[in-house]
Amino acid sequence: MSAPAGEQDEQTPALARTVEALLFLSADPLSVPELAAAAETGEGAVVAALALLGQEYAPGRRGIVLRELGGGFTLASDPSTEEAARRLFSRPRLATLTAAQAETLAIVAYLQPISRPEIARIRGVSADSATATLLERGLIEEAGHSQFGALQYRTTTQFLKLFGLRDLDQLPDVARWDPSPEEQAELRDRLLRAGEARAGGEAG
Amino acid sequence: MSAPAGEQDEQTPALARTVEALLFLSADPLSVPELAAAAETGEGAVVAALALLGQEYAPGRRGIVLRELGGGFTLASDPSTEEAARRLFSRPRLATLTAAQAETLAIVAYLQPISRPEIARIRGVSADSATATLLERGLIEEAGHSQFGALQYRTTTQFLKLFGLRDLDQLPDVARWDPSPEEQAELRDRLLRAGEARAGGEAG
Amino acid sequence: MSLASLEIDLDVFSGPFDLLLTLVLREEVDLLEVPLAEIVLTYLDHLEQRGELDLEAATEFIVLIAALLELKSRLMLSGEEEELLDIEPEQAAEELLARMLDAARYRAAAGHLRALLAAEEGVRFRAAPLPLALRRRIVPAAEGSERPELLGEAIGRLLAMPPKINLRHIGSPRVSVAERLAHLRGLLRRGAFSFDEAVRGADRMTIAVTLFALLELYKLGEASWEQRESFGEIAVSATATSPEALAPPAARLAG
Repeated sequence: MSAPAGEQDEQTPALARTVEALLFLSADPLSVPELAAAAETGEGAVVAALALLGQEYAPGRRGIVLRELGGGFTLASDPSTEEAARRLFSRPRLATLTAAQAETLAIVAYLQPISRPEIARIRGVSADSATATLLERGLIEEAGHSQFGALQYRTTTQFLKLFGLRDLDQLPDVARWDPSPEEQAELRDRLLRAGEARAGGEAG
Repeated sequence: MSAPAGEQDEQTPALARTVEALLFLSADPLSVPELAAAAETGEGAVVAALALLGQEYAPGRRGIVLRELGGGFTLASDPSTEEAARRLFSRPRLATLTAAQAETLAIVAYLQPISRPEIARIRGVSADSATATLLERGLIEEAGHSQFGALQYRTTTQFLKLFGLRDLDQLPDVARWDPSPEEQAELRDRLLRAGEARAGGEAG
Repeated sequence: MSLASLEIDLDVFSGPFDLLLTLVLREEVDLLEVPLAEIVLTYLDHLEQRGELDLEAATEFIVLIAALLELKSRLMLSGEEEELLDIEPEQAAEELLARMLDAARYRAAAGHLRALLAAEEGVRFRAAPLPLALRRRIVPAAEGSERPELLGEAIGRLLAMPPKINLRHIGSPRVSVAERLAHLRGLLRRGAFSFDEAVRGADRMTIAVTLFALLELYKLGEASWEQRESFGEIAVSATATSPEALAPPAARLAG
């Protein structure tokens, strides 16, 4: 830094601070012209500010390093910290089903083909993220459109494998878990009614 | 590291560098236990590292500041760099809240978890569109169903982050804004008194 | 308050708004006979004439009119035996007061939140995705590792009806909007129907709640209706975007 020697709480010059903040906020590398335009200054001043930051964020000095990449500059975590970052962010995770995913999957399994709005009505809450995850994991797939134009879903072979089922006829009989087995109506109607009752609580 | 004199080449201790990198990478605030687990060290050492980083990233020193927010620590841009950031990213950080949104948010913040009908009851008008906007902006989220089946809401970490709060306890006691007992008494009287003065002939 | 200067001209009452309020609370004017919509219209005219919006007064008006609406709807909905019919003017005044205080309290808290937000002006956070090397790895679960019973259990949970809603402050309504919503949706699934059909044999309260549920369906875009002559039959039908194509509000919000 260009500050006089031995100054403890030396401040980074304003332009370098601005450039630092912009690099920090941006997910992508920023070019000198981009930085100059944002800071409303000349490119020469930006180059000087980058040189200053380059010293502060030189490899091995801090946990963050300044890199020149793809015609621009970017801040990145120092490779020496990668092990800790891996422990925090990328612990391998076994794909298990959350309660919301299990419910959505059960609805698709027993009522297929079924549309997303219907799933949402039965669950009483949005099923978008659960549906997306199940699609991604290959447990459900698209099955054409309903007569009303809504996209429908069905389970996949992958689903049968995960649950160790030969075919859909092997799905367990719901009667075992039915809270009111005396009800005669069809499963779909009963689920829709219960879902609407749950969501309807809001309107009360 | 302990380079003499020239703190120019001074290195940040390894743990502080690791913590710095983790804070840089994480989209959400990180708590001391999370940092300690990732760095495989004790919480005391992490607290010390955070104190060191707190000095380096003290407000006004650099373009980035260390903040304790949303139940953990996070890095944020210094407000002095906002103008340049707005030019670069060409959008304001968060559109301001309308009165209806702010009221709804206040009710959720103080009474969470709380259902939409309850919010509407307190506000005296429907809270539907305000709730939708707050959900969309990630300031509130769903928090299960009440015993009557109504969907409930609570505030998010994003709310704490954007409002500069460490945790919900930092919100002042709502009773602080109560009118004084005298004012309340006056209001109470007013509802009857005005009529008594004039009730005689005017009623049609 | 500037509301005092709001002159109301109704069949049952003519005079300033705050006097009407007082007379309603003292039960000298029957709230059931006060057309609240006309008061709102008068207020809107008043606003237009003034050409400016006094937020304080507007908020106060909204809180008061909302309180009146609730009182009125309670009177309309409660059965003859309801003790709410005997609500004392003092009680009603207390109720109005409590409501005004509650609203004022959170309005002030909202002001505080807005000040906090303003103080954070210019603070931004990094929102970059993790470097590719650090993205979470997901190990697929082994074949046959999930129990099929999990699915049956989930259906069992979804079949459970929520406990009946008890609105303690209205007493015990025998019918909820949720029930009538489900009832109407059931009829819609079969096709068009008349409102009379939907409430055949129902008591007054159920009819009122059913009408409320119908309004809700209309708001959600699931149903529309047609009435060719006043007091004539109301024909209800599903909209072109039928119920199956429509998600409940929650689904739309999360999108």
